Amino acid sequence: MNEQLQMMMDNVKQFCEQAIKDQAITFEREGIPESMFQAFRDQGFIGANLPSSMGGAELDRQGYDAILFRLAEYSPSAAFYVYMNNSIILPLLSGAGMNDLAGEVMKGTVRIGLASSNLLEGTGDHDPFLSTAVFPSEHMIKVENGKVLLVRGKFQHADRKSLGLRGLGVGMNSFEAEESKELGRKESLEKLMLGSSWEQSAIFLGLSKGALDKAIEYTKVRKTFNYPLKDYSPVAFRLSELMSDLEFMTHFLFSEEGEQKGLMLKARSSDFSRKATKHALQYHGGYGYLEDFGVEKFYRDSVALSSLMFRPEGDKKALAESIYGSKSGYL
Amino acid sequence: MNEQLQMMMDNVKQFCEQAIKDQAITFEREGIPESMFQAFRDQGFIGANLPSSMGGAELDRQGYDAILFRLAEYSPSAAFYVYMNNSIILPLLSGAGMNDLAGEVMKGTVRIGLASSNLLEGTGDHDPFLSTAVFPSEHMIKVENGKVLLVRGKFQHADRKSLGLRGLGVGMNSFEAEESKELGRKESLEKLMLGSSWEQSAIFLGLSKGALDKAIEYTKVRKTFNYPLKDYSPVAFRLSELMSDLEFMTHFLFSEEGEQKGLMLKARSSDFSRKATKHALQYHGGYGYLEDFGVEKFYRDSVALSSLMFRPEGDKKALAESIYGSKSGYL
Amino acid sequence: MDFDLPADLEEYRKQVREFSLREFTEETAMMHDIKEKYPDELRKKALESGIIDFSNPWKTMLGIEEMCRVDPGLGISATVPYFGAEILMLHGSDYLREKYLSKVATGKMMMGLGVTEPGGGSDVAGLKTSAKKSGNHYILNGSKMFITNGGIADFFVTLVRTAEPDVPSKRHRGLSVLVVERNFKGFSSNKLTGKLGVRATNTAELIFDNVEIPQENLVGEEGKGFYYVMEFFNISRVFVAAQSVGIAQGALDMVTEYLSSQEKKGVPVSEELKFKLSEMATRTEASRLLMYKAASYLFNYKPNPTITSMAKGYASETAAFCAETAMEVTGMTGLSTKLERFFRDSKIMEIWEGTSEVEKIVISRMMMRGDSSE
Amino acid sequence: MDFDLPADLEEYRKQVREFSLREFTEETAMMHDIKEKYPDELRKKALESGIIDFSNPWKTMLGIEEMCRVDPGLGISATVPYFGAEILMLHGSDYLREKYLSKVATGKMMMGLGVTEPGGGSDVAGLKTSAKKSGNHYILNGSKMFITNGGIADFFVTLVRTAEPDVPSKRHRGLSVLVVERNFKGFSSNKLTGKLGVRATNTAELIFDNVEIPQENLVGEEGKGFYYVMEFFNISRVFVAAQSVGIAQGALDMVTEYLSSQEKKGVPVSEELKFKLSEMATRTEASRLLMYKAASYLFNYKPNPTITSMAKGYASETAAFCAETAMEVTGMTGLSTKLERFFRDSKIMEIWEGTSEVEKIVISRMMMRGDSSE
Repeated sequence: MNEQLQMMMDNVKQFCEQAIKDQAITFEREGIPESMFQAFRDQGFIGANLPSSMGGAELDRQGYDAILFRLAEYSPSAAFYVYMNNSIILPLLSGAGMNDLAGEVMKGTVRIGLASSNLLEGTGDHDPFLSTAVFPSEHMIKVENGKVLLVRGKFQHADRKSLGLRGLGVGMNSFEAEESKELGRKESLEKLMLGSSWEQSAIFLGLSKGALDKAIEYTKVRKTFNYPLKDYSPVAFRLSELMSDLEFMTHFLFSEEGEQKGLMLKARSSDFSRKATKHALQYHGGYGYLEDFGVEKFYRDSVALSSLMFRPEGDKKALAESIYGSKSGYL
Repeated sequence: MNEQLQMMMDNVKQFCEQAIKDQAITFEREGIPESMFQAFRDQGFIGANLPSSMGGAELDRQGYDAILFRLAEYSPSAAFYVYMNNSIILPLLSGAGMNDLAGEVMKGTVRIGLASSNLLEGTGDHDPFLSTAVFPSEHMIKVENGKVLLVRGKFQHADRKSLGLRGLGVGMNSFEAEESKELGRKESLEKLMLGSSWEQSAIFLGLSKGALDKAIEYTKVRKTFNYPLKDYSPVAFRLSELMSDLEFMTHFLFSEEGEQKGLMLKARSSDFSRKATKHALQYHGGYGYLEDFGVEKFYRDSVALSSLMFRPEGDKKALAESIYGSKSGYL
Repeated sequence: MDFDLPADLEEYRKQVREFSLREFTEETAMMHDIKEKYPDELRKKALESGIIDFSNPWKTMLGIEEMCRVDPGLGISATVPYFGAEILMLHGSDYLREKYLSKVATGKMMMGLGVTEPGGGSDVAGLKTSAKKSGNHYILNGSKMFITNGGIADFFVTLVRTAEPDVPSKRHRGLSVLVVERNFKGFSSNKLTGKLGVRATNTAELIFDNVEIPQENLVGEEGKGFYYVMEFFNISRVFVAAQSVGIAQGALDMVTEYLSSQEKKGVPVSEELKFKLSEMATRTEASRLLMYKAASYLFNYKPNPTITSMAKGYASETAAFCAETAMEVTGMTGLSTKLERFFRDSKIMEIWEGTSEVEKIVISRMMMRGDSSE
Repeated sequence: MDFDLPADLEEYRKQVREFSLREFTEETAMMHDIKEKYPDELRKKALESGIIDFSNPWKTMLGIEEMCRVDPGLGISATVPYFGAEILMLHGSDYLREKYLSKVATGKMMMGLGVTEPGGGSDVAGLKTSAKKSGNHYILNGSKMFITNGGIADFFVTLVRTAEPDVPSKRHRGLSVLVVERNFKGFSSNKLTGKLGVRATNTAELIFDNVEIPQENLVGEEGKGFYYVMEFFNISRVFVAAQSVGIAQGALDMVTEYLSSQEKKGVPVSEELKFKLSEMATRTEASRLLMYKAASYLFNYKPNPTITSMAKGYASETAAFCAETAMEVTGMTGLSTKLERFFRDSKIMEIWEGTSEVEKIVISRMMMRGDSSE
């Protein structure tokens, strides 16, 4: 990791320690507050990767991913919020020539939800559908009949807490549409999703690090049968193995480039995040099962994000085809 | 990978394609022939990492590991032979001031066996013991009463084929000692073993690549139920995942440094090599079970090398302690 | 060797299945999950309908499995009011059995088991709650953590320290079991909220502040509490295995249904997903067989701790595996249906009643001692 | 529900165990492994001693398990001369049963099964060996690959194509089973050497060059061969499960012994290694239960392909898992003892008689069709 990137990592960490760490549990319970969205803008997270013509900071891929990685360590919801604005919503608006609205989003005066359920392989074109519901918000991007639509209307927030990304109010929210505008074909959105493998990997790896760090700390202090958990070989060895895998993938994230490599990392970091967070929870014992201890959210989010960002069939097929150099894995 | 390293990789590959590929099966059946050991010397593999004062080529760590990695792709026995001379035997001789003998080893006029069974955690100080038996050879390095001894005498080759490293005649060979000389304390040898985590990783990763490449090629041509195996998602996806993990670790091998990181890579590449070679064999079906197809040797060698080079307890404990920064994993 | 259940148990299984499908509607399940509310009405209904029959352990086990298959949170809630009863049954005096146990069986009371302490987890012998003898009473001080039914049960079969161990390293000596009523003075409980899963079940911390316990509420003999509790875990682990098998089967049902309906719609289903279905099915079947075998030893009064720990350990890992794999296979569909609740519910199986790690310790100890699963 | 074997089978198991421990010495096992030599003397001894009793499938299964537990290569060799017999038993004419099968049972002949072809693997219906009718003979041309007993059996129950499928996509039609004798003109075999494991077993390629087969050597009806072979695999897979359980148990025995002796010597055994022991033991137990269940359906004439495939698939993966884990746990000790042979032997379990992949296809197909393991 070069010096500049390291500095970026340090800065975002400092912000997270001060502004997110103690509030992360509130994010989960009540959603990320509006003030926090303003803070993301003030920190330059929103638009970090975008051209200066759009008011962006023109960070390179690795610099942008450093932000996502760090945010995910503390709050995967926060990381996903920045990702969905920078990598999906703003480019869509800009592509459709809606620069004014894009400007509002950059400023934080307008916030736009994403109907996640039908973005990728989802079958749910029904209503209510799984969506983020960033309140207060009157806009929603969804897919209908092969088109990406920007819909304006009213949210009806779901009662039910979603599995993951609770900070963004993801759930079976209803949306009463009043007007809608086409932003492009579905393919343009798919291209954005598929073109951001590195970013998605950054989120998977960051949240894994968040969970594993917690497990390392907890196993230092928690005793059972008179010894701290870390003294037991199955605990210490398993966590060491997970930390090692995380190290390889994180190094890859911050020193390699390319479409195939991004796809490789996305496929494996998504699987890895489920495994790592599961172990991290397990080593917390009963306490891991309680929201208060801040580790179960990583477990939930890893699975939810795997469903939201990773197409278990499509992405693995794309990866296989890039490795074989021909059609494969389609049966 | 920088240009110089890439060139090294290409050169060794060329050598392997010309000199090893078609003979690798003969290595397994009859042992690596003497002419091949001469070729290793002529290629500069022997002594690659050693100072010029010893007649070495002073390659950096990554350059040396590129040789081991490539050799292991074609013949793990060949890779281990170069490793055991460069990283263990020659430094031991040199440390004991036996520069003349070291010179003979460099020239290939003397070859020395390693009594593997008691080098690390092995319990076997009995005779016959598991050892390499590089014929013709009259020397053997073994551990006795906490000392490293260079023993001169006669080998009695074991009937039984060993699980792994058949190219080096590893097996329960007998050795009739005539004279012996102390090369140092056992600790000096342990230090060499433990200090070569990166080299050991290079061998694990190289042999994994050898096996996986074979599986990729085989699944392209072998058909079942009218389709090539690669068209089936479980085959294509699993191999893609393994290729991805290999990519992360190989990138790490050739771009990171440090003791802890070396230990991480050794622990995980050793586990990985067993998994990768097992899948590679499986996708060859019944043919994979036959020596002729050149894939079962990777499966055997991965397990044999894990036992020979990796201390499942000691090394994982060392890794855990480096991660926790304190005693851990000892229960 | 015979792998079929007797016809009456097969019939019973069918009845529970029907009851669960009828009563555990998605609306009910979701509401209790969202509100973290114990479904007392379902407990009563199950008892009144005769579905719950604690007198036959085979029925208890099959009932748990079938109910958890439809909804783990509701299923556990409906079957857990009796939790800890075996200790009273096996070691309680006639007085205690009459005063407490008989009322649980008829649904007039609910009970709970107080073993785990804050920071204690699986290390039972390290507990700190103390009961000091004072006249014909014990004075109880301390607290208990993660107690199922903690906020709603009428009394708790509670493990406490009544004496220091005679040998310091033998910490399991000097422990006793007392029956502690909720309405005893000095007793209080704090409901734990924000659980990842099984949110319909009630979980609380118990606090004992100089609670006076009449001497006759001692269960069995003083100093034997540790053994009573370990004996109980050897029983209850089979029921946790049943919860786990139910969850695994429920996830498997949903994936089978999902993939079949995809195929019916003409959406090709990849071999990759079919293989995952096969792995789920195989592990679920293996878990069920281990559970049956453990039960057939246990319910015939020849418990085998090795096979019991195998059943609990393997089935709980299988529950988590199946729920997670189901999420992976169904993607967005799983995320927006009850499957995500199964996923959240499943994880506790590997933690409560002895973590997976504890089961492995038991198994290896027995194996190295020469005991096996036969 | 009953998990105990009848006393006579328990007694039989003990006898086989004693026989194997006595006859399968390490020296014998190692020699046959090194030389890739079939242990014909052991085959005879086993038959003469009455240990091998093909008339009772439970005994066959338990015998395979116990023999493979001591040495897989020798164990399979001693029990495999009968391989393919069920096809003759179920579908052969009186003439064929008398001429061939009766001589196998008495040890006067050995038989083999010729199904797999070069490049064919699990794709049985794609076979290319053809038998053309010519008068009262079939003229056989083609070859078979990986044939167990291929170099030593006296005759082979062989699947061949006697007619093109009536519908091109129904490749499994038009196949028939013929009995082919080694001494028929035009028959030849090439022994395959350099196998990774089970090197005591004999494996060969068979080559048919215009071999004349008398019409009466047709087994059952023409065109039904595919069904006969699939039916057979449903039987033989249970026996492969038994081989696998034996290997897993053998590896488990060695690890238990190794860790216990370490402890006795005062060498501390880490929890990590104990956990691995527990996992091996649990998976072995689960495999055995799946095998028993598959057997109890099959041997009662109500075969259940789902549970059979689960048993074979899971047990074979467990054999490979246990052998590999044993190597990991014992390190240098494993490398220099018979454990390394178990490791090499184990891998074939996941490949022959239907690869693990094929088992998964069977299971998912049955599941999605609504059939289960019950």
